[in-house]
Amino acid sequence: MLTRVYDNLIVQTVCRVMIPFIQIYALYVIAHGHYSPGGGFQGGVILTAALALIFLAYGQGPAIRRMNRIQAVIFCSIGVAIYVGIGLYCLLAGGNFLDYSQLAPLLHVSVPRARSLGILGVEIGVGLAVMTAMYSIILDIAGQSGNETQSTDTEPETGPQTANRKPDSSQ
Amino acid sequence: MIWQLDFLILIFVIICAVAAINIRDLLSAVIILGAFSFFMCLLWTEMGAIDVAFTEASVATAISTLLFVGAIYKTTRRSKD
Amino acid sequence: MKTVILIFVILAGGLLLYGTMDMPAWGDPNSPANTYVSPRYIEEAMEATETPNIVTAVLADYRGYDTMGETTVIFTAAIACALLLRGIGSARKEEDES
Amino acid sequence: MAQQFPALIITIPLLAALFTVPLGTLNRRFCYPWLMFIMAAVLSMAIVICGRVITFGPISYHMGGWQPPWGIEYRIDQLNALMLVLISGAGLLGAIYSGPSFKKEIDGRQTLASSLYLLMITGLMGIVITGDLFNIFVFLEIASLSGYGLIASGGNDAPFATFRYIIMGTIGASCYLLGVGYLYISTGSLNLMDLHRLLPELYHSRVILTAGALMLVGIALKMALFPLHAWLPEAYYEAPSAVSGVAAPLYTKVAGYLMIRILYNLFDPGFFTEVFPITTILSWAAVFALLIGSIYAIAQTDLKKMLCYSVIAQVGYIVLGIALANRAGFSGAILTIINEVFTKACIFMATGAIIYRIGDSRIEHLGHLFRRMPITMLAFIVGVFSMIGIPPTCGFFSKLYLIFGCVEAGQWVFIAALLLSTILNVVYFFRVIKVACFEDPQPDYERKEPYPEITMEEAPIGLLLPVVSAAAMILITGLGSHWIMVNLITPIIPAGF
Amino acid sequence: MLEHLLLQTILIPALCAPAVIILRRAIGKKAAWIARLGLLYSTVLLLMGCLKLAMGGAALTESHAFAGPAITLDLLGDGISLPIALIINFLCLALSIYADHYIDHRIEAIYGEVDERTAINHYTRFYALFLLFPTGFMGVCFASNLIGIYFFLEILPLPLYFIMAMFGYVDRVRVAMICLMWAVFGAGFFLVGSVIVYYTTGSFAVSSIAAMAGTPAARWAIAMFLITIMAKMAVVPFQVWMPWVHAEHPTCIAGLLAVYANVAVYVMLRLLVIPLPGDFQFFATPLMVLALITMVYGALLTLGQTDIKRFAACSTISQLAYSMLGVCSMTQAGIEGGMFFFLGHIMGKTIIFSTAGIIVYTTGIRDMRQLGGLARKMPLTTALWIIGALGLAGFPPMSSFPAEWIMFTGIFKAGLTGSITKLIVAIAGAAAITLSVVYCFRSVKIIFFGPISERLATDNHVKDPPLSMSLPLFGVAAVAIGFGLYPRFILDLFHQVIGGLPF
Amino acid sequence: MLEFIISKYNFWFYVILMMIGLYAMLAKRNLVKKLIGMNIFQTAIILFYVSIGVKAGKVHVPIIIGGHGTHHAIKAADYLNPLPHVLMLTAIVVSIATTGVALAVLILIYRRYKTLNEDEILAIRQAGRETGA
Repeated sequence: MLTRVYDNLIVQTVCRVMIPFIQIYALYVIAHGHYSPGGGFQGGVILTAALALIFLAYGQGPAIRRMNRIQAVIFCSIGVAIYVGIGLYCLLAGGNFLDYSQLAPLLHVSVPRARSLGILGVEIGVGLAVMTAMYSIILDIAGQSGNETQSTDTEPETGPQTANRKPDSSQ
Repeated sequence: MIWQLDFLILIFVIICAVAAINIRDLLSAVIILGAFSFFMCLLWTEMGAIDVAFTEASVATAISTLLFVGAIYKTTRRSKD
Repeated sequence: MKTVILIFVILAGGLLLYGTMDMPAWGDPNSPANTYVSPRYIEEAMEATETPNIVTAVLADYRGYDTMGETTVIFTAAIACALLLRGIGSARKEEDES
Repeated sequence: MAQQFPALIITIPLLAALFTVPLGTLNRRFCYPWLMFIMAAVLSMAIVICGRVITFGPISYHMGGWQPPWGIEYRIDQLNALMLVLISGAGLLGAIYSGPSFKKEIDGRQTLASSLYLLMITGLMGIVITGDLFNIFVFLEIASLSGYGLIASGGNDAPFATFRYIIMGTIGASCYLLGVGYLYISTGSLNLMDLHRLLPELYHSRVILTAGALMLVGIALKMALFPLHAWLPEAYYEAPSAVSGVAAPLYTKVAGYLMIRILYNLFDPGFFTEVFPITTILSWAAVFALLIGSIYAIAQTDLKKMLCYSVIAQVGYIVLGIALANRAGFSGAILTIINEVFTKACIFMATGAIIYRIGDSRIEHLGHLFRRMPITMLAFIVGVFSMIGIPPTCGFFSKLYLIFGCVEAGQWVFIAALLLSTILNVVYFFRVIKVACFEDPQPDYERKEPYPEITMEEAPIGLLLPVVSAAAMILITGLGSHWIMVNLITPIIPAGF
Repeated sequence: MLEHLLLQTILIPALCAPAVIILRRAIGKKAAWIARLGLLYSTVLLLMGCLKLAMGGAALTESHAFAGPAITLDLLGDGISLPIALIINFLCLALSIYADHYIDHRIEAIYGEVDERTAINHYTRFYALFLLFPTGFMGVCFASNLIGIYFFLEILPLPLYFIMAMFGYVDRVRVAMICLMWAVFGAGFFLVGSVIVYYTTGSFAVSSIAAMAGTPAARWAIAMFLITIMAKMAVVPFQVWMPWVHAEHPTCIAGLLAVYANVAVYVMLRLLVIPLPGDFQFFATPLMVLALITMVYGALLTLGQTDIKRFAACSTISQLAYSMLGVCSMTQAGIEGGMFFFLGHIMGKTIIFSTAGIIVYTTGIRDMRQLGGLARKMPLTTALWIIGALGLAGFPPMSSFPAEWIMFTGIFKAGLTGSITKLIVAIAGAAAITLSVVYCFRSVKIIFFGPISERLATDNHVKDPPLSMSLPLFGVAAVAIGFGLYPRFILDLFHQVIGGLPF
Repeated sequence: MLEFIISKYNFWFYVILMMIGLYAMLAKRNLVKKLIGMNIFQTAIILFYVSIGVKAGKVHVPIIIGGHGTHHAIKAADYLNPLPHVLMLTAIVVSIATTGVALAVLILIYRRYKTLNEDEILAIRQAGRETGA
């Protein structure tokens, strides 16, 4: 469906050039969220955009090779777990849940700095979670599903694009 | 915040919204929805909510439209109303 | 049917418009929303969190719990889509393929 | 550590939901014991919290160490604690139930379903534990989204039913969010206790009136109160048994809890009875709900569909109790919530067990069921007694208090409606019992040849245990209703009743 | 042991019921002995309570937290409730012994040859359900607030429904449903009545009903309660369910069904006559007329029956009306007599119905016309039937004789001194007794004397039943005769309460 | 009068927008149209919230000027109210998540009924029920 345009060289080349920049910009958005508009969520979405671009330009196969559906969901859980884990660390260190000031002794910094770093930590978690979650949703909704008949198990990804997979694999 | 500009964008927003729900071709409707979101971003930037605008720009105009388009490709783009 | 819904919608809109009549004027800097809770964020955030972007400070620290919920919402949506559109547990097969 | 339980009780199921996916990727079979283990841990924490609240009074927990109203506050009084115990209790039952049920109905997708199940419990508990209006919205959405996913994974028509549910649920949540926005614009605060302090000065502002109305409409949509109920029967009917066995008891009751919070904790009780008499509308809607729900239930030929309509009727009971706005009515509403959680869990899960064995739940196919599945049916009958309000069960006491509430309010019509609905309950439930227990009764007392051989084929233990425990809980809460009244309900009756 | 005596009598059967079910695997049929021993224990308790009261003790009162601080379970054991509870409990005990063989027979008849395990399941299920009866009856007798009474009245139809639907006779499931619907219908009105009382007096206590005397609400409350009571007692407009239900249930609960219907007269006395004599006066005369109609109607119906169980069933309609007549007469003697007749009737009905059960058990025949000449083959059964028939007809050695005597003299005296209606009612009622005498003796003649049919004469199964069936009935007969010869014990106890009434 | 309109018109527009969304959700028979309506509906609410936070006059966006290391007194009146923005970030995420799940459900519906028109789906189901019974 969305994966028909495999042989569009221009699109693919542009994407290959663009994607690293998009990703760097996304990381900047995440990291610079303290000082400018942005943060984990926006950055994560831009990272998704990069992945989605692969998906759009090269088709589903290459995209899945970068990160498959299971990995996406697992990374998403890791992203949320980073957030919750920071909160829980604060709790175990003696403060309340998400009380970043408890990070200060660990990081040997002042309390406001610790809060700032705590915010950065959770933003990274959010970024990871949002990127992978959005990617997973896009794969599920826009991608070829091997599960047309709601069978109990997924068949391997089949369909017309299997023929196109070989040229892609050289990418 | 200039209220005339604000007013103008709001009018555009409304036009987009009405168009989005009235166009019979779903793909066009979704694209117009993207335009709607874009005008919304503009409005919010103008109101000073840059973070919200940034998010709306990245989510609604990009991801949301992508999801809609993907779903429409998988189903049908015809609509009776 | 559509007329009924239209009338209903117009009535609901009327109710909402009625509600807006007593609202503080748009952009009033002295409205309760702008004077009760949020000033403290603006005044204190920089000192307490060393984060100039107050939105980020509030988002991830003061109301960090909301943001955790928000991330969970996204996670939930991902899981729900996955549950509906793929048979998971077939991880091995998909790995073979990639 | 125990003072950190309010945070842990949310984060532990959440973390568990996150780890379910990797765990299930390793081996799908790990999910089921993991789910049960986590739910058991959550239940024990909920009980500890409840005990602490009963002994030491309400707990206030500040997220991130920020003072409310700047940070998010958890404020746990007896009502929250009770709801936590109920949710985690029903959650544990559902977790035990989910093993065989998921295996049969959505085999191959247990990992994601288990994860989603834990998220649903997280969301529901998050709604009841928090004292911040926006935070309620966030967790409402977690609960709703996981509910959509789980319900849509059910039978053939499930997706379409879910789609309607999504539309209505989103309107409901958005109305709620808008109401919160209206409150925020006129007060500047989002904290429930803080708003309770600020609001009385503004009672005559139209913004506040609209805000109250919007939030109530939103919640009424979420709880499927009478004119807004259309999405519910279909959605719960199509859901997998384990899901309907947890969603039916919990979602509407959590919405009922929210309604109590908004009517009597956010606003003063006097506001909705005098300044803005919405309770009158609510009580009439409730009366219609309980009559129309029962009548629709009679019209059904399918047991599960019938139960779905009885959910609508039961929502009527809860809302009626809340809207009566007096001590007895309020106690009755909370007792109904308690009773309904276990009753609905019991009968929905029993129905699920029947479907597991019989294949469907059309009433005419249930013959000889009492001999085929005696334990399930026994539990089912206990649940039915509780629905009807027959003495030793909790349903009797809740109905009794509702009637007191009507008396205190001087509403004789409501009493008549309650009694009528009781009779309707008897009609539709005993139809099932009749078929299940005494199918083809022999007209001849001299009958000599035995009945056709029917072997007992009880549901697997994973389905049976939750059903039986729910039935036991119905009896225990019934017999312990005095304790519940004294320790949990009396302290939270709003001042002004 | 005597501490919380009233609560014990309510709780012990309720606790025995699950014990029976749980222990059935371990001890099999012996589980029924748990029920019997429990009932024996509570009977002894009640007897001690009665004796204490008879020796001048004060009435027993207890209060137990029930559901929240607002609602308590108040119990009152006074001169009326204790002896009634004693007799009912004793009947339960006797029937629990009687039921042993009978229920085996029913299981065999209904479910055919079943394996041991299923048979024991059915058997213990019966006993577990059976035990709910004494719980409910004791509760109705002792509860002294309306919610308590409602609570126990609601419990009672349940064992009835299930026992009937599991072990009854023809078309038993439908009949059970009829019975249940009537009970729910009645209970609803009872609840409305209680709520009216609560609304006007602010309390559910029976003692506070008196506070609403003379108000218009009182009449409404009485009307509501009366609908319940009449539905339960099968007074004429509400009598439809009684012949069905009474004829088709297993006879081992027949006596209890008679109690189930008749205990309403006790409720009427407790809730209406004692607290609100003035307001009840308005209803008394129509009720007496209704009672009279029911008496005659029931008696005629009985005369027309050929089915041995329907015979007993229809006679119940007539007999129930006697006690109602007595209570509605609003005279001390009438009430005492009416209540005493209630006791005599339930004992007589237990005997006659259970004997009918024995006949069905041994011969398998329900049609009286096919029976006859059984006296030679079944002498003990014949004796039992005759004792029961004497009880129904109100003949001397039985307790119903002094009951009718006291009741009718009371009404007669009231009629002579005042209202002419009462005089007419008394005369008509006394005349109606002759009808019951006729049907009683006719039944004795048809069943036990005359020519014996070929089949019965040669059938070796037709003989006196095992002692476990007849002995408890003889026990009941002995008690009935004992009270007939020495009615003072009960009447004195009644008088402690009724003697204080302002008639 | 003009002042009144200027002080309120933003709220009115949000109401109009919301009603457009609500109408689409209830009256449109095509399920995708319903979803589009849902998006408009939610966006309208976000617009309302953002409007709450606006302060007239010369105020800054809620990012402290001078960035790191600023120590001059920060006046609340100089900056926009950040709280509604924070809330709305969450609301946007919720909105996209709901859309995602709804679209997934939509695909399932299409797989089963081969149409996205509500009336047609109802008709198919009715027919199925009659043949099934």
